[in-house]
Amino acid sequence: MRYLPLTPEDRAQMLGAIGAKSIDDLYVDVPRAALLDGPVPLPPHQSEMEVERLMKLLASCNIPAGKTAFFLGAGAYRHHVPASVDHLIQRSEFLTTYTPYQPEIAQGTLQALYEFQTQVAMLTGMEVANASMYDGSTGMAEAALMAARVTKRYRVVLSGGVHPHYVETVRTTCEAHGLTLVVLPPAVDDEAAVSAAIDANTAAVIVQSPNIFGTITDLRAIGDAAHAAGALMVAGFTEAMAFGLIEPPGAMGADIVVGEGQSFGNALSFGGPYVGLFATREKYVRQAPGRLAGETVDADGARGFVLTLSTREQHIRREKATSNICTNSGLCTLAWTIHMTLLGAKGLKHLATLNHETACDLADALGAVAGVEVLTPRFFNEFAIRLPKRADIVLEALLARGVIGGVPYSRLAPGMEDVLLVCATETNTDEDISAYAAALKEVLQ
Amino acid sequence: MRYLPLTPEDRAQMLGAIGAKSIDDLYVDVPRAALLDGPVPLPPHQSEMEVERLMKLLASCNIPAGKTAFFLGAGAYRHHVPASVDHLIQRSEFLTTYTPYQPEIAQGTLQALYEFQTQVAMLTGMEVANASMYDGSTGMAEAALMAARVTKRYRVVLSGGVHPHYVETVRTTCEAHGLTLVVLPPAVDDEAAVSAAIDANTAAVIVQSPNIFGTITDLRAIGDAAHAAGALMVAGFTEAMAFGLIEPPGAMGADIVVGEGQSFGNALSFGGPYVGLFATREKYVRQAPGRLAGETVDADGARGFVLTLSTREQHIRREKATSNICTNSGLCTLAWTIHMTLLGAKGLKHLATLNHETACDLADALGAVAGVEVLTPRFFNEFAIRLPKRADIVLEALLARGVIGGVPYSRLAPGMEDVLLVCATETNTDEDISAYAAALKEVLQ
Amino acid sequence: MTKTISGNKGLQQAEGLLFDVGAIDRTGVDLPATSGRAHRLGGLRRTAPLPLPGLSEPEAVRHYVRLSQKNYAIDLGFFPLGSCTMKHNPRLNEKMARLEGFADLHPLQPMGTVQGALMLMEELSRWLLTLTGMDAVALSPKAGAHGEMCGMLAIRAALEARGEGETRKRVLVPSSAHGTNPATAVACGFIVDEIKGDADGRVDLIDVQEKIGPDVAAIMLTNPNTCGLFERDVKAIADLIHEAGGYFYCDGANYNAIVGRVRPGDLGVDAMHINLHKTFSTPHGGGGPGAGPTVLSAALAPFAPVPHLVRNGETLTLVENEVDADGSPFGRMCAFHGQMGMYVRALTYMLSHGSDGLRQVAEDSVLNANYLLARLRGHFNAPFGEGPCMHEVLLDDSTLKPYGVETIDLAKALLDEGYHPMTTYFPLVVHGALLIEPTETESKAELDRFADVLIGLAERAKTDSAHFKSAPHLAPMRRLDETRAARQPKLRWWPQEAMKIAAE
Amino acid sequence: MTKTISGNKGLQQAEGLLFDVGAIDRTGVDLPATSGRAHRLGGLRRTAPLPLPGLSEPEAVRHYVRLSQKNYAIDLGFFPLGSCTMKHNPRLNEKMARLEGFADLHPLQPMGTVQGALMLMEELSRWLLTLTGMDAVALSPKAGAHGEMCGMLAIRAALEARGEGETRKRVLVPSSAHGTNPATAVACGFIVDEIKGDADGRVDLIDVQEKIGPDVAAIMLTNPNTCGLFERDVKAIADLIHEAGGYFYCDGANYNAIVGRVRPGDLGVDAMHINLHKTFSTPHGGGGPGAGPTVLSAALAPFAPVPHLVRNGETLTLVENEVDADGSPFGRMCAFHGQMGMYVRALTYMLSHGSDGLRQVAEDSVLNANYLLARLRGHFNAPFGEGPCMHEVLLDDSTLKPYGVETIDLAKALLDEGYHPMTTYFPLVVHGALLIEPTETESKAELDRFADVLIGLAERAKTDSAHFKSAPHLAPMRRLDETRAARQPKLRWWPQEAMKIAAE
Ligand SMILES: Cc1ncc(COP(=O)(O)O)c(C=O)c1O
Ligand SMILES: Cc1ncc(COP(=O)(O)O)c(C=O)c1O
Repeated sequence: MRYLPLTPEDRAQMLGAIGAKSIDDLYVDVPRAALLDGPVPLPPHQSEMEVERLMKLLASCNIPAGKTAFFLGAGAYRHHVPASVDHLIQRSEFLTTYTPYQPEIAQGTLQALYEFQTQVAMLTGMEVANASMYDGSTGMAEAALMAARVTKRYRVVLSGGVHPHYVETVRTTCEAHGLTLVVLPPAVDDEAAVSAAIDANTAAVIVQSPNIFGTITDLRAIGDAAHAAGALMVAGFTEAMAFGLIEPPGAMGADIVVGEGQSFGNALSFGGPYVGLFATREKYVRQAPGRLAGETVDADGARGFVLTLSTREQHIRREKATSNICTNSGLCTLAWTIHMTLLGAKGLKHLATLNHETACDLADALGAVAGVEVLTPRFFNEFAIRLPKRADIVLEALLARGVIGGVPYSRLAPGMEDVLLVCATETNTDEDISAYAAALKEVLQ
Repeated sequence: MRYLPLTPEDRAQMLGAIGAKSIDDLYVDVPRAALLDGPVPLPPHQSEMEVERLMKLLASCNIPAGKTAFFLGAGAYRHHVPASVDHLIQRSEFLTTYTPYQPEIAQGTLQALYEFQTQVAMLTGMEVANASMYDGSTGMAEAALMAARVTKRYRVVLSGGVHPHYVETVRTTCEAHGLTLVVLPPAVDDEAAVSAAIDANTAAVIVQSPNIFGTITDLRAIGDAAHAAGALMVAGFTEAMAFGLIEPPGAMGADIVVGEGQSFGNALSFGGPYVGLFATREKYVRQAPGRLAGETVDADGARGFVLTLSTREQHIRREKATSNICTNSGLCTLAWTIHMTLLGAKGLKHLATLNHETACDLADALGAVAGVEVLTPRFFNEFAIRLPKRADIVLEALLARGVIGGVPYSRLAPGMEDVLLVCATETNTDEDISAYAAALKEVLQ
Repeated sequence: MTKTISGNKGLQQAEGLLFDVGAIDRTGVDLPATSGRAHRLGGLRRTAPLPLPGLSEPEAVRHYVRLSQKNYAIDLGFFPLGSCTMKHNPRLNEKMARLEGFADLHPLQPMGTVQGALMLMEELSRWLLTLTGMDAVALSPKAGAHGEMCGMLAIRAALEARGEGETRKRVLVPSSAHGTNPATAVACGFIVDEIKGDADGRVDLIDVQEKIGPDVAAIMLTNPNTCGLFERDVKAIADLIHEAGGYFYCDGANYNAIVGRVRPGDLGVDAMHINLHKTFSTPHGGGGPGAGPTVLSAALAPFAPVPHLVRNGETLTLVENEVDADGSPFGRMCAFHGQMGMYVRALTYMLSHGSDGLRQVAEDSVLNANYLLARLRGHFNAPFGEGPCMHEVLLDDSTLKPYGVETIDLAKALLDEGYHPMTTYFPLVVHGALLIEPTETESKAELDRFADVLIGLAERAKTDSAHFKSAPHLAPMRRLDETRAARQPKLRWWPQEAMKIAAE
Repeated sequence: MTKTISGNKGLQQAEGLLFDVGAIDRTGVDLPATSGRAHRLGGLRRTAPLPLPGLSEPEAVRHYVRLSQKNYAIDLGFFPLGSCTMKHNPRLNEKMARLEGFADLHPLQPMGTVQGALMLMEELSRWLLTLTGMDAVALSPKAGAHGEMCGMLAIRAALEARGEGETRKRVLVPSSAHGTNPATAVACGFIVDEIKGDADGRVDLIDVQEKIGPDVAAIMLTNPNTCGLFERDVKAIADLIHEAGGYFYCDGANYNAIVGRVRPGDLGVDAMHINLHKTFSTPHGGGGPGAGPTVLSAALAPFAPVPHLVRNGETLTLVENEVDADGSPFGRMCAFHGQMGMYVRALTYMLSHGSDGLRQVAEDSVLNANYLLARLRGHFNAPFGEGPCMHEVLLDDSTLKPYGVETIDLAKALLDEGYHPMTTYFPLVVHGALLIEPTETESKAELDRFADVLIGLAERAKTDSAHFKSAPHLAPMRRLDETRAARQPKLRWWPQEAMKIAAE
């Protein structure tokens, strides 16, 4: 077996050194009845060539996004990732190392995390950020729990614009923890309703901007309402790239900012692994979940970085930890920070503008098709349209024409069968857009 | 431009420091009429995304070998290369460095070359090997020139089994140099004729085993004849993997062994870059072309490696150099040596056996088709068949059936229109072979 | 040591912070031109500063290559970090995960366009279920701790379905458990009750017997446990908990010691997460991402979260909404369907090894650990007696302490020797613990070299504690001040720092 | 320095030879089973020993990762190796070269199945011809020196076609030329006649005039030349050689200084190789592979070797045999069609830069060199006066020598400073030459840091020559004994070495 260095002679020699007759001597503590004598009924080992053949066969049973005119978003975005990103994250020293518990031989990872945290804080307009959560949805659940810890309250209000998968994830996690969730009915734009739902028991109000309908919202009023009631405003987002162009939540009163970072550096990969961005105000940092890299000095006084404030974490604090998270999205944060470094403010603004303009072109083109209504009043690179037919049926008809046209809202949550969520990024060409509009026209005729 | 770090401000500042008004001040020595004022008529710069789109479009206009039942050899072989090989050679420290002129900071490259040289010597059964030639064909030309230097004679005999491209390459290079070539007529097996062609003026006799027809030859008789006449025997080969299974030329009297190493570690890549293997006897090494890594010690007495015997080379010896070669196949040798290390003697023997058995299966299957004659008496993984029709026409008909069935000999050199060169490796499945036999039967009916 | 002008030390390159070397007017990307068309931002254009520095591609590549060289990694040497299972990460897995047909799939594409991905998930499930002998699997958890949560929420749902959600709140957790176990139990609304360990490094069966009762929801047991030992009484404990109406959660982080040799289902386990990044070799990437598929017994299967797969003849479908499910899903662990990139890698690993190879994986990991134990026993204290271990060797610093050398000092001395230290000070049940996990992908020669170094250091400790106290000397940095980092937390760079430097 | 037991020094791992660590019964591959069927080897089964050591994949990965870390590379830092053009190697190029549609193509597939590859070659040719203003291109040469041979063989063929093959044997080569130039001329059957340099670092026009004559076949001129200067008299020289009935071969290794700004065709060049691994960024890979497409003037175009492309409407065909060619090909440079993998990379690079970007490449390379020159002029001797340079700065060690420090010592001191040295002792026309080529992919900050270090070393040389003589101190090895290597050549490992060690 190519991955196992021991030869039969090695094994015999080592058993001898141990003083064991057979390998089973080392499994003496296993109840005899539970120790399998033969292999489980699964195929035997295969050569690399054979495995590759099989995996390629499976891969070929999918239609990759890039082979179609592709317009899906809804929390995962198809962007062009520079080739150097994937090259760099595959360096052995980054790929095959662990959480930087020994900082003297992990400065590569630690400095990259420190830079990542700073970049996330800058992008979201916040003071500090952690070293990542699993993804945007689990990060949002952590934000709700953190708000409860900070405020010592248990009521959490969620906007009806929050991605339904996120709502479900927050519900699953937080209700077990004893929080009460108030989820507003699905709405493209429910700013006023959100503010109205805040009361004196509210720990947090959770909004998303951009939200699942693509709507971007001026969060100041909601933030004021929350703060007036002693609650925190948790500002989520579906698409981190938006903040290259739109006002970041940190500039609009957010106390915790949380969302999906996949757009930078990370492939779609059918939904994971992704990278949850999590930022907050400095004063709340001791209640934050997850790892934090911080600056310090070594015995010679040289600047270096370590994981810090770990008394918040499970490996020190156990049942009193702020979260049970251990493994996070390490390598995805590295991809994120490399992509962000390649962009810089200049590249990011350009890229965000390109996304927005492409989405506007798409909205113009689809909005011009008879029977189609663009629902989202303000957006970044994604919006919802109302169709004169069921969205899932339209989608299938578009697929037959080589267009993957969006996500029916009803796939995410029951209801709104006629609403389709549509996204465009820098990867969409003018031809893609024309093809979509033409196909939609045909399908709706 | 993403690859250019200077900003417009940097440029202005630097011109200032230089004391130049404009960049053209630095091009003062260029005749004014030859200094272009505007860009040449080619497209402007493009984003990574756009370039990738274009290159993928070009790539999609080809049918890669892996998408068909594929049976081509004739000097380039489709083998499975372990994924770790390509990962390792892409490490920055190997990929983006130069010839190891500063050995203290190039031990990675140098040790790998020293190991490569040893592996090549072991595989071919020779005493020493150099650090590579461009490919097998140019290496063969260098071998002829080296033989002339060693023997101070100018007549070179080539077997009719030598790959016609190699013959042309040797002819082009060596005739300019003043050598006389005696090329025997194309023949599957011309052992006796080769021996007979050696005379007292012969510098070298060049044979190939495996040759272009796949024939493997016991070289001892030819070697004896050459040595009796004071000539060297240059033993070429088309497929380095053969020596995992067959007697190596070093054990059969070869003075120089030269051939194509692509089979180990290197992709087909439409013909290049490949890696020429070049091995010889220790006593001739000062007449050898190309770089040599050798062992030495550092100032502390520790073992290390350097490029050595460079007084043979163009950068020291100029017009008296043994060859004009400078850049060689560096990274391809690295891929070669990594693949060889992964195999080891055990893996190599197994792999070579698998190749041979697959080719035998193919020969059985094709030989059983009415009208087909297997011409090659002894072979490793490649053989020639005679068809009852023109080979190029049969090939087109096979292609229409999803089989790329071989190389018509007539593509390589005029004549033998009915001969097809056919190869099988470990990458061919039983289904491939059955598909080929079935298609051939159909085509020939 | 020779002082240099550049600050570099030969190949070791000094590298500043991104914020020192980058600038906001630099970029390493080119993009098609924007059109300047009318926007639809509704007045929300960014006004806040965006001080993100950029680098051209050559500069960026150099920045990260230089940083990378300050890291230790499995590919560089032995990494015996106990409990973390730092085994070789095959490159084939990386290559497969990057196939366009997997990497360029959106999670919400029409299901007809992703049948290959769903088949892969189905095949991965088949392997996991066959290997573990369990009834159902939730693939979506994103790491081990997330899998723990998945399992505990399934238990919670099962208890609620029985009407015992409010009465059964207590979860038994051994004192040797990994921190995620108690943290998870609490996160799921349970109360933790700690179980003592016995002198043999196993849970104290008597203590379990005493603590078990009608208010107990579950026991969370790690097996093989965090001392690297098999819980001999596992069946008895499973029976006890089942008799008492509770469930058996097994922390599967150490499953790599028994994969292919023992099926947790045969031990009475009700739920167990599997760290694909441990047993099944997906890379740790400096902290993640991982994947924590969680297998469930028949009792818990109906409560598995969405999404999950159903097959209808030739077609596979993901059930994504609770209302569409047959059972009673307890909810959803995350958006979308989990760590597809890790599924590809793990299945590639499984197919490569096959059932025979996976069995060998377990055996070699145990053999390697016992060989190291045999070599080290006379030189270090092994707190739990004479028996064989599983895949980990647990030692402590009691033989070093008399000379003034502690676990942390030994760890730092190992940095100079070119090794990543073992896990230190865990499990908590052993003072100054040294938990060594060699894994099956180390050769005998590497083990011998490591044993020689440890033995040599143990000797050296007797006469030269100063060497240990001031270590590391040869690592990229000297010992870092972690206390200062925590006392005066500085968690980011601020633009003012650049101004300060410029002003100086 | 702290002595370690392992021999490692922190992250710097000691690594033995493959032959020390591997063994013939180890392997890092799995393969389908063999069938044991009857063979067709005709008695030629191997009997010679096959002592090739193998390693399992984890061991092999570690072996090469450890070795890699003993190398310097562009990705690690500044690499100002003059004449070698160590510029950034974009990773997009690597990715494109690995597309299945390029990498998995056999050179002899039916041409209908490789039209995309042929289109790529056609497009690359178009870029090269438009940029250089030449008439034809032979893509197949495998590196610069091979391209020189291609050009000189074309000249030879043209002379033979004129019946002057036997009468024109002399080739003029400047004393500053790269060693490949005279070596190539001789390899092509010519006789080298050396041309002197002038006090300005250019060829001596008078000497050219004197040496030119009816027996001259060609002049081989490098432009910009190896002193990093543009040959001001290039047009006059071209006219001279053409009037005398000879040809102008231009060594294009330094074409990167003028790409997009000067077309060699406008200077009277008849043949020029282009090192794709210099101007067009394909990686040097520790010594290769490169690619040396050779552009030809109308006079030489008919003699271009096979294979070459012809377009017939929509279809592209490679003319592979001389008999099928329209012109009079002089022969074939190699099997198949040259370095396709490099073509993909080079075209990717060209498309990325575009005509504007390539122009900027030339200008920035020249600007960077002149900036360095401006910074270093007062501190080192610049042998060729006050004018601007092109893409390289040529200095010498004359200001260091009085203190006992020579070029090689400065080079070795730079290793400690974390730099790859400049090219040393080349061109030969300058004693103790230091040839610095920054390339366009270095930032001003990197240039400044390097200049600071060089200036600092120049200062240090005045008082501390011992530091230089014993350098390097911080590199993975101390100064290596090259004389010993050449005197007692040991070019391989022998199995006896293992036995010796075992016996000891
Ligand atoms: C015993 C044990 N349990 C649980 C975990 C948590 O797993 P993860 O890091 O994947 O969340 C770990 C990982 O370190 C572990 O070692
Ligand atoms: C001026 C000059 N000419 C020719 C060459 C030879 O090119 P190559 O190494 O590609 O054969 C070089 C390369 O070093 C060079 O610098």
